[in-house]
Amino acid sequence: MKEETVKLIVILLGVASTLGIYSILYKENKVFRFFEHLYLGLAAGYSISAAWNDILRPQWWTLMMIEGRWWMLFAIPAAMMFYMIYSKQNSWMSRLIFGLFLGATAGQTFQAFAADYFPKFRTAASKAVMDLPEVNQPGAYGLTPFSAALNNVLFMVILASVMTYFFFSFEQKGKVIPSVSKFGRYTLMVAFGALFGSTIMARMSLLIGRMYFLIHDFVQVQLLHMQ
Amino acid sequence: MRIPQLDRRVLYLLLALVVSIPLLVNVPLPPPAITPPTKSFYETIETVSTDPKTKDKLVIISCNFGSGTLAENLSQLEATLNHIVSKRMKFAIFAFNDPQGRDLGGSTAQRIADKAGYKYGEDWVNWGFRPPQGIQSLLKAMVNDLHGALGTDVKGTKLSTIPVMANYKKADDVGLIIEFAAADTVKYWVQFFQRAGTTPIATLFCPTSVMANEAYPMLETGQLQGMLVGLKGANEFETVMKRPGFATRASASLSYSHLLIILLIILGNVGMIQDRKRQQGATK
Amino acid sequence: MFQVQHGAALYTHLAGAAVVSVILFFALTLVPTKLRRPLIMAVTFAAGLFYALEFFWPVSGPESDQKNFLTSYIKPFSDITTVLQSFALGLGVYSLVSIHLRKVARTQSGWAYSLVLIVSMIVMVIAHIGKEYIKAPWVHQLNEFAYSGLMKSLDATMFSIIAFYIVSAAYRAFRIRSTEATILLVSAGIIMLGQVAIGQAITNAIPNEGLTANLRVENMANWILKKVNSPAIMAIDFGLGVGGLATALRLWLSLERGSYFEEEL
Amino acid sequence: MNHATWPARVILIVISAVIVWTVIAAQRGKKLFIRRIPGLTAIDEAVGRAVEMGRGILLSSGLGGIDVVTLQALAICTNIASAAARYGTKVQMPIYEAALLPIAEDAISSAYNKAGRSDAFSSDDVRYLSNQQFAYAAGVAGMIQREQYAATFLFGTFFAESLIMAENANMVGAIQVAGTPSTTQIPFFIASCDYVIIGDEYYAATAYLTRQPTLLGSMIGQDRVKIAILVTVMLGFLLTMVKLPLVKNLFEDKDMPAASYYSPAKGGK
Repeated sequence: MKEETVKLIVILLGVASTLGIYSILYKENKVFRFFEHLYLGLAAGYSISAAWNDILRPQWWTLMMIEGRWWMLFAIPAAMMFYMIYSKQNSWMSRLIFGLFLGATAGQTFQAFAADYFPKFRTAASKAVMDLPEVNQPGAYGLTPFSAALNNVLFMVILASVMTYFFFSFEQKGKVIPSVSKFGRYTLMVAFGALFGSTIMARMSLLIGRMYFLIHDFVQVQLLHMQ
Repeated sequence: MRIPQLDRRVLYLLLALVVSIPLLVNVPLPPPAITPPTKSFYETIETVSTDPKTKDKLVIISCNFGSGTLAENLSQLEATLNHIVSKRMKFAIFAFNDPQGRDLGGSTAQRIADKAGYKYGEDWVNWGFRPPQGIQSLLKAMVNDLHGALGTDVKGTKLSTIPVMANYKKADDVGLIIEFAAADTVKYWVQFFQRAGTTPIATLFCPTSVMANEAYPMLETGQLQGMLVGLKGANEFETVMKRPGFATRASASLSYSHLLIILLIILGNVGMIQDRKRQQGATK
Repeated sequence: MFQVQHGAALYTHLAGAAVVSVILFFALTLVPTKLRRPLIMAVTFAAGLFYALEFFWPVSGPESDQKNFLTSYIKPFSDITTVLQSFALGLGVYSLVSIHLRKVARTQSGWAYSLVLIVSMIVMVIAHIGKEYIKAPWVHQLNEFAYSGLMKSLDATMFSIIAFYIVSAAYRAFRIRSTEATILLVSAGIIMLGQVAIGQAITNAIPNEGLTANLRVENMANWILKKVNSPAIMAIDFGLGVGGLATALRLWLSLERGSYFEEEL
Repeated sequence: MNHATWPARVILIVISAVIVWTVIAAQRGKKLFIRRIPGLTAIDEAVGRAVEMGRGILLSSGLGGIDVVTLQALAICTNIASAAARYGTKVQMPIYEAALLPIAEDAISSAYNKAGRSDAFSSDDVRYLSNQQFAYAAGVAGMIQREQYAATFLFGTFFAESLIMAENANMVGAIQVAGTPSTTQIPFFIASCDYVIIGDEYYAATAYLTRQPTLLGSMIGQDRVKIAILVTVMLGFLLTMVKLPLVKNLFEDKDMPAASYYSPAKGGK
């Protein structure tokens, strides 16, 4: 097959699968079902290939068979334990290997917690109301020392009220706590609205990418031979 | 006039039209405002590329995205690489989240490098893809020994024999990390690499716009020095550099699709209020 | 004992390891019921302890290369866990294939789709693993069709379909029904306007300096994202972080109770 | 932070000790209180609706591997499954990560056992779909459209596919409850689900549903830690006002000489 023919088929397959998947927007139908199953099959095949190409071959097979680290063979009985789940008497052995994974994940949490949250604690704890470094920074349009301090106070207020909203160990009664936590809930809604609004852009960008493929790569280049 | 509630299929059709038309014909659009993250992104590259301490160091271009987020990440990558090569900085392509990142990053870099007269192996290198599962330990190992930890480049050549890598052996030889990502992969650089050497390495982030939200606090904490937010950031960056590209064209589609959504929300609310009034009228 | 071997010696060592594996595996099946749970607990604890100790144990060495007695084992250990996890993929593939093969064998309704699934899986495996070993052009072309033509487009299309769903979700949900819904709508609206050039144009007339700059829509959007969004998200994160740490501790120390953790083994 | 600093050692060990202590105290029978969490009562409501309508329930534990978040999701799903099994309603659970499949199968089948309906469990109902994000989403969307579930429960780690699943379920009129620690996806769940469990309500969910002492104890411990964090951060804020960077320094990446922890900040950064 010529290079161009391959390229043309690749584009045609791309167009077919794009339209096939989009057809679910109208309603569930046979074309979508076909592409859905095709997709699941390809994805399974891809996972198998990726597991071999990217992990098992370089990190296991090559080390064992070519570099001669014969003890890598012990990975097989260890991995076999996963499959013992299907044995009636010995399904407990699968828990042994899960235990290894659970333990390892749990053990890494200490470092992850320190690395993720300590900088955040640091930021929150060092919000200043005087001598604000950010006032003189480029990009701080119209930021006066007063408004910068106000922003930092607001930061603490929001942080505290949202955290209060998530305290579970006592009934949220009285005068202060319910209104603080209500304010927390409202600021959460502002945050979620903001997240929604800013995500729209990302999703539209994806659609633009796809439409560009249909319009440019397929219609303009392949059908109309425009460049 | 009574406004009916629209069927979801009508919404879908309207959206498809609004997105495609600006891609077919030129639709006028005002230039974007340059936001602070973009500004500091640009300024960080300026500083790193002129500061005598960092200008000869390596730039790591970490491409952790696939074809799914091509419109956003690729336009960011193109705009940024154009800037990096215009500063004559040496760079390395790297990927650890999606093998597609290695190919997309590699081919884009090749195209831009060819245009700029960069030679593979002398001015830039592609480290290739490493599986995400082992990335934490890999980055930890890379801190002291880039050559040993990474082994070979994408073509299987030992890094220690590639000329461009001769002077870049550990984290201290890296001047800038730029992460292009569809996920929060920048945290690995921040957690395990950025501050592991003697001086912190300037780190820039080019996320899809959705990932940007989680990254804003990192701009505040100083873990990130700048950020291009999605296609919008790329468009702003193209505007700053006065080099319009794909991002500029696509942002017309972007603008009008947002306008459509806002109109639809307004219509939906007006319709709802009308319905409510009518119901009240009926009960009277 | 653990020395690299080559040639014939490698194969005898591999055979030896295989024999030892079988014996060990068999020995495990003989572990009495009473000892099973403690064994699982011990393995879980040990695996966690490895990472915890590596993190907590004092380190020495030059500033940029601080390590303790466990640091150099981190990479091999994580490599091994990655390898083991890849082996588990077989469980999924087995589940998927057995469900669909059964459908095909019994020609249940929709069996043709199941056949499509199985065939496309096989094609992808041949193409994608094959391209690493077979140099013939047809393998390369098959991989182009299956991977670049179909898989990549399907991925990108499925991702982009969210754009349509986001419109219907916004249309339906953003109504001024309650205070909370209204807040959500206003905040989303400002961000949307502030993010695109056409929205920014609304307030382009306002100077971008001094106090009035605050009225520009992109500055409002930015203010919401930086000053309201960040502390709110940070507060959620603190709770999630502590919750995650607590769950990790319960798992690590086998404190967890409940059906899965208390069943007879 | 690659290795713990001295403050990190102390802080992490104290946090852990507080949590483990309350867990053990609760296991020994100490009475503990947690307040009502509104979103969680919705779970029973949704199961009830599915029973009334006589259609199935979809459970998804999201895109996580064997990790803390996903195991938590599995715990919630197990509870829902056993409630559903009691009323004889069918539960289906598509799985993303292969290694999770046997754990999930085990957990769901033991939930059926607990409800005394082990006969109703079919291992096809807990099935592996794909470990590719959007293939999984396409598969779930197809399942939802064909099976027309009455209720869907989405718990666990989610990314962009959250909206694909939630909107498709919305189309077929399912009542939906979702909960995720992936903060970025919460707005989409709010837009298309009936009830959303936010933030660490996620970790409170199983405690609230099962009233298990272990989990209640853990919740109380977590709450104490959170209060301590808030107080510490507030204290840091106040100390920063008088230019004492003590709290900030505790969370620095690198150890510093003991004396400099409470020395006044040097001017500027």
